Amino acid sequence: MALSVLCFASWGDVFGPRVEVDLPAGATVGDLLTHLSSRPEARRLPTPVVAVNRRYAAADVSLSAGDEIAIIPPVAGG
Amino acid sequence: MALSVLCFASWGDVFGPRVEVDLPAGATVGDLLTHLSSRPEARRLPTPVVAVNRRYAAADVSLSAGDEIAIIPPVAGG
Amino acid sequence: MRCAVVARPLDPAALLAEVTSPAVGAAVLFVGTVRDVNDGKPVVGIDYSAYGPMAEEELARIVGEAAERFGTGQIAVEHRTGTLGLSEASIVIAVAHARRAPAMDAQRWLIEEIKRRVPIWKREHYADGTREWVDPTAASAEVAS
Amino acid sequence: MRCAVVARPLDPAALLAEVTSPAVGAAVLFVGTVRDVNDGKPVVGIDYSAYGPMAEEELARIVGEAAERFGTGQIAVEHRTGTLGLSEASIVIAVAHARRAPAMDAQRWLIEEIKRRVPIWKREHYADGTREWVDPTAASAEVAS
Repeated sequence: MALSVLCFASWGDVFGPRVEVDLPAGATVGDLLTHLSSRPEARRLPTPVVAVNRRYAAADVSLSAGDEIAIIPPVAGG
Repeated sequence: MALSVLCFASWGDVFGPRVEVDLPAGATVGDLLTHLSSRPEARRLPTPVVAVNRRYAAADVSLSAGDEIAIIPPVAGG
Repeated sequence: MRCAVVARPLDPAALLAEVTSPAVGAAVLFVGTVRDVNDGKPVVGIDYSAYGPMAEEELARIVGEAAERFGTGQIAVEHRTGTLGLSEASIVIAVAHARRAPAMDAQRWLIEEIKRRVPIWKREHYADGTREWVDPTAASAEVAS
Repeated sequence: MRCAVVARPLDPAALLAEVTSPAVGAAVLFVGTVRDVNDGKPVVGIDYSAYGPMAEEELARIVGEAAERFGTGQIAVEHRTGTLGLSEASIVIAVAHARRAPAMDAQRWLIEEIKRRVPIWKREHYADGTREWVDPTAASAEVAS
């Protein structure tokens, strides 16, 4: 399953605004985080959460090709 | 001891902006309130506090001729 | 720090600008306005009157206490007197602080102390032509704005 | 209710006017501004960036929740993105309510929820020329404004 993942802030600096990921069908948000965090370039990045279709998603949520998926590092608005 | 007492809001409506009061030397804030509240026209007025020289004064504070004395009905600023 | 009791319309944006500086991270503004109903009765306007000299002195004492209590001198307060129509501002409180929590704490403390202590009174004008001094201590008084 | 993420300077007075009406007795404004120091380091500016579409949707959800929780639809929020200099406003929150206490409660709830949930990030520019993404979850992070 090919996923296109949006990256922001420090994650965007390292991975670019969009990173392509290939995961087995039925992979979850947790699987995606495990996959990306295991990459060497992610070692010094802050732990992110994931948004699916513009809503925060828990680790057990399943991903589908076509979802709008985003890596959300710690937010600092306001 | 002749005192000139400022009155505001509902008390000003009844007594006018300034009421002259004669009390024994050494009279206190409490004596002044007792004196004014005993007047028949004060019967329907809300219970006030007293300011002496532009500060709130407790009942046991002594009054002197020359003090700036004011009757302060319940305040409603803001 | 600045405070005043004035007889002209208030300018909230001016007070906000007055307290802002590069050293602050948050600025908050409180604006009290004339509401069209109080205690269930339709209101068309309010006369605000003050014991002017003491009102300004008491306001200055409150602002000084807030500065010490919340750790900021960036405070400006104006209270208006005279006859106000619906939606007109009777009070503007501006506070700025390096951090947002004490700015908001100071805002709330200031409006509560001002309502409790500053010798200012309001007489509401009702739609039926009657007028009445508002007594927040009266049993029937609604929790006032 | 209205909220937006915008790339232009914010106008606090316009948002205040937007929420005021004859039915309200109190209007409050929160303005977050760029402060000249954070965590002990001199700051000369901040880049704000957003996951735009989600930021606007999450902001709208927060504003809708506040309206229900505090009982007022008189809420306007704007968050700015781009490069801001010292004292420039990054966020303006305006809330009006019939009564003052829920107006101030809503103001505080809104800024805390927005800081916690809206996908917006800031990169501080320091006086020494370095830049750094601010991570409020990092151990060294000061209680931020």
